[in-house]
Amino acid sequence: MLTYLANPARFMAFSAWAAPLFFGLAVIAFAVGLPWALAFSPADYQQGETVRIMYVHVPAAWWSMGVYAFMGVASFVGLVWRHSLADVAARAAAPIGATFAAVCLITGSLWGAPTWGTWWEWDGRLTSMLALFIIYLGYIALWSAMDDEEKAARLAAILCLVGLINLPIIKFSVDWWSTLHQPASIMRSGGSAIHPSMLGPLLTMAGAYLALFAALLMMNMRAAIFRRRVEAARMRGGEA
Amino acid sequence: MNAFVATFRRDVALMWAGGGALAPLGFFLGATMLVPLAMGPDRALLESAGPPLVWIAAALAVLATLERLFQADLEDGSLDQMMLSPAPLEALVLAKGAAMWCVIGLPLALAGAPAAIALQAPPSLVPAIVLSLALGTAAFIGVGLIGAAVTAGVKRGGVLIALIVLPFFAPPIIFGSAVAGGDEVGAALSILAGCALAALALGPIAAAAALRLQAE
Amino acid sequence: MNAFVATFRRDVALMWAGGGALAPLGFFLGATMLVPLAMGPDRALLESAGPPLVWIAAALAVLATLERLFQADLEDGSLDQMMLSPAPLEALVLAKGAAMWCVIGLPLALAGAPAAIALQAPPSLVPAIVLSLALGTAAFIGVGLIGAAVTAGVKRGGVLIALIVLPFFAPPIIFGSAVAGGDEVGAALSILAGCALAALALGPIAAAAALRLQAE
Amino acid sequence: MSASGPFQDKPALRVESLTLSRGERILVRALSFDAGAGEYVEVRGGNGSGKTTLLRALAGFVKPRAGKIAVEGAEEPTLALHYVGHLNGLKGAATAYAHAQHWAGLFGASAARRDGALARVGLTAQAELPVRVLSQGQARRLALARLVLAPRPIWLLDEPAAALDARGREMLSALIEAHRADGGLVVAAVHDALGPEPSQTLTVTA
Amino acid sequence: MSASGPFQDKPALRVESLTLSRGERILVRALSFDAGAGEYVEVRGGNGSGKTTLLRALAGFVKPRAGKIAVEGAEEPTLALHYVGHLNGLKGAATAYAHAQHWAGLFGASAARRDGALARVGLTAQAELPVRVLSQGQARRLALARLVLAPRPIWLLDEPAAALDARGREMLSALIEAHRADGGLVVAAVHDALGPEPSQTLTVTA
Ligand code: HEM
Ligand SMILES: Nc1ncnc2c1ncn2[C@@H]1O[C@H](COP(=O)(O)OP(=O)(O)OP(=O)(O)O)[C@@H](O)[C@H]1O
Ligand SMILES: Nc1ncnc2c1ncn2[C@@H]1O[C@H](COP(=O)(O)OP(=O)(O)OP(=O)(O)O)[C@@H](O)[C@H]1O
Ligand SMILES: [Mg+2]
Ligand SMILES: [Mg+2]
Repeated sequence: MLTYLANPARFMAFSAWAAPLFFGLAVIAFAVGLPWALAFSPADYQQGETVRIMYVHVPAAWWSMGVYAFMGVASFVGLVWRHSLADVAARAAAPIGATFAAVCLITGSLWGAPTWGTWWEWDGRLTSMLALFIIYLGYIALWSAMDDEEKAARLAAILCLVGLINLPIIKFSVDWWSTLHQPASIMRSGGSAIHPSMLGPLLTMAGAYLALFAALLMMNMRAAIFRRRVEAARMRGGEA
Repeated sequence: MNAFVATFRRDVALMWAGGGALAPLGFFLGATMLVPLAMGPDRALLESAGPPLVWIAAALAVLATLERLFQADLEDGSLDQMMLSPAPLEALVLAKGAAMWCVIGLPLALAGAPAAIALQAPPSLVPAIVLSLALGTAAFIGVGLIGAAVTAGVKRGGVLIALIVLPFFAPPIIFGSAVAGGDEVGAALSILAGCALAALALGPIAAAAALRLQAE
Repeated sequence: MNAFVATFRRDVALMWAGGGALAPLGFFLGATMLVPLAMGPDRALLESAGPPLVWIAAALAVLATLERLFQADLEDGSLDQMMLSPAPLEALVLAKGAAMWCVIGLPLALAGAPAAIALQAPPSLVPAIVLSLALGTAAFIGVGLIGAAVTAGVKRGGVLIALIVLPFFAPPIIFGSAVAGGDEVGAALSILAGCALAALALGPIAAAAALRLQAE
Repeated sequence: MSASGPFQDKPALRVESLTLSRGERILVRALSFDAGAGEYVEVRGGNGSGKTTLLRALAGFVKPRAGKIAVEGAEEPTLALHYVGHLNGLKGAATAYAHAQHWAGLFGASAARRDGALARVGLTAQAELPVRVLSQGQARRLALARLVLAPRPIWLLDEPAAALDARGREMLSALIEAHRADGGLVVAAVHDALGPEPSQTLTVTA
Repeated sequence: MSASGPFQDKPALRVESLTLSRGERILVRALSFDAGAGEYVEVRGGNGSGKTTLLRALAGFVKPRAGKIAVEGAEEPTLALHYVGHLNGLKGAATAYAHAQHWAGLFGASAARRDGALARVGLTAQAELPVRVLSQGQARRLALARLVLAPRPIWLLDEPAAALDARGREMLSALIEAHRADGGLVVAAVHDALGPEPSQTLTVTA
């Protein structure tokens, strides 16, 4: 599948129908997930209604890390096999991942105010998540600071791979430091510790974020490929 | 090995001549002057804010030197010559990092001793603070090599470097300040040593890969 | 006048392309992250240490850009051309300072607004804080021009500049923090304006004199 | 008719017993010469003999240790001259066109001249490239574009043909000839003859 | 007997249908050539035609867009060659002697060679000056000292005579002849003939 799509022409043909499809899926999943999460799921016996922020917060946290992992894979492929489509994919994913990270940070602090009594605390998880956000910003800034796209792609890929170290730190920060933040309750060895009535809307929202990511990623990639083609055509015109 | 030593020696000489050893002095004076100015004359506040200042000074001194570390080599053609050496580029990058540590990291770590005493840290903690600073600056430099190499082609990349390396400066700062605070000194020191080792192992490899691209 | 505008425009373009606009964001995020990390999670401490952070970030962002301001012009031969312009060198130096203020000082001042709010300054103080930062960065830059010109011939003069200009950064920082603290805002602002005016009047003259010597 | 032309003020350089030094070393000792409108003066000498130092002194950058340099027919000497030295005075991140634009402002040149200058030195195709990617010779041509861009009577050129190809050198020597015909004055430090017949040759031996 | 001499491994460059580009622009298209011990190859072409790009590709700095470059008789190509490009690779704050010392370490040269190199390029008197104050031609000579300092079979020279005076150019052509006699191989991009008779001439036209 991936090797098949690695050809830009085939990718363009595939994404021409896949991007709208994923977009549609995202819309449906949000249409189901949001009301379910915000209105029909039970309030928490401890946290009350504020628990509903979770359905926005947790998927954003998961996918901000997921997107970074995806960029890591794409960067590795771009660096080792010099595959330009992988470079395009990594670059196109970054702003989406940065947005997810921002959503996680913002909803996290909104949630923190009522439950912990503070917007922000320099605990391990919060700090490492902020670090992820800044790594995203640095990655994007590096891309835009250079005008030679090929070089920019390779350098950004190196940076992205180095930044992968942060992912396990985020994941395990709650276990390594005793902190304010909740330890893993859904994805942990020994089964999930969350009530099924909350798990349903949560997973739906996670699916919605994923579909949205896939749709936006393909749209960004298509735009980048179009821009490249136009530039190449202009260069060829300039030479003649 | 020869090439490593030659690179190390030249970089030490150049940084020294360029005022490298002034870094701790300058930043130290600057920080101990600026911060109280900005914070007002509250002694208690200063005393708790004090030890972290050395860490911030260390991070900033490393940051200030990073921008030109490889950019100068790229602009004057020295990088080409480094790539023609029998020594692997990784080793030469490590030599430059080692030189930077000797001229900037080590003096800063030593400056940590008077700083800690001036800010009335318990004397028994002073060796640990100096050691933590020595390890922390090594970690900063290891990570910084990557940032410097990746941005070597960008003019006035100083701010870009800051953005790129700061997230990686966080762990050493967190554990370093823990040492200054006196909690779980042993554990914090071994984590710092781990950070420094990891940064010094990874840094030269990633930086050398980036520099090979810069030379194109 | 034309030469002033031309120099201003080119410097704005070059600094912008070199990540100038990122400076406030980068340093700001950096400093606001580093300091609490180093100081540990003591909230009371942070809140009193907070507002001065904006000032320190501003001083450091200016400092970081100063090093290469004239050094680059000296190394690539642009300084020779500046001296052949019908406009006096002082005016061109001022143009470079103005460009720096627009690309670095102004965004930093604006970044002061959210920063002040985040650190729970009273909303009524926010305009005064932004204004004080705008004046303060102008003063920093005026003084900084001199430091940058005097050290233009020195490689890696970054630390040297810091040593030279930091004492002169003290007055704006003192009065600027007074504004953030809310005491005697009016008086502090007019003193800040005085500092900025004096620095911008003196800076270009002294800097131009130093640059004429550098070109020899 | 070489001394007629657009430079009504008839530029002239008068140098009297000029002594120049670098560090403790004296490079030029008691040099005197006069050069007027339409002249082309070649400065010769081995590596490190002091050609660059002499030109920089004529430009007013280096202060003489003794002696006098006078620029006649110009109120402000620095406004009467162009200096193209070993360093091109370029910024890698800016395009060639941005440089032309900047210099037009810096030296007070008209928009028409600005737009013609790049074509004159053969950089039309490179106008929108950042200077960083230009080849060595292209960068040199861009530095020479300053001469065309803002008309000034005295040109001080330090190895102006460095890195130029054969066509570039022809272009340069045509520029110099045209400048002389306009009543300008050219002083160039060279290792090889540039082409135009020098009206006098100064030899620097340190 | 040109192929005898200290380079027992008889260096040879084999270039096969090499294509090089900068940005989107193709500079060298399907170039093939062979050069062996004792040869002197001149690369010709106008400003911006791609000479520098070609030499940097031969040095291994620029990755070819297509085609192959093989260095025979050397295990590690980068250890078989010297590159002297437009940039001299010097640090202004260090002395000429400090540079020789640094390169001796970097390239693994003996102390005797290190001390002879500066004299060979005529910089004995300047050995203790910081490079910042050297004249343009003196700096170029210092860069050329690398060739003498560490013997390597392949020399890639990009306008090596830039800024050299007449004696400097003689010295350079003597260096090249001696290197050929030792069985070395020289590839030089030039605008003017350097002196030695080229065994082949490559013309780059982009
Ligand atoms: C700015 C503040 C916050 C940040 C940066 C943040 C970050 C994160 C991250 C990165 C995860 C994903 C962890 C993983 O998958 O292993 C996560 C999950 C989670 N967060 Fe937060 N969080 C913040 C505030 C909060 C607050 C205030 C609460 C509630 C009191 C909260 C509750 C949760 C829960 C319940 C999970 C799911 C844990 C699991 O089952 O894996 N977070 N958060
Ligand atoms: N501080 C110093 N001490 C001693 N000698 C110095 C000092 N500064 C410069 N020099 C010498 O002064 C001379 C400067 O020469 P200059 O650059 O004018 O030469 P040039 O004729 O232009 O040479 P080139 O043809 O190589 O460009 C050089 O020989 C240099 O070594
Ligand atoms: N990104 C880019 N886009 C378009 N053209 C480029 C780009 N980068 C470089 N070039 C062009 O590629 C060429 C590089 O040429 P190179 O430096 O190899 O020339 P050269 O033959 O060495 O010239 P010179 O004699 O002037 O040194 C130049 O014409 C330059 O303008
Ligand atoms: Mg000279
Ligand atoms: Mg070239």
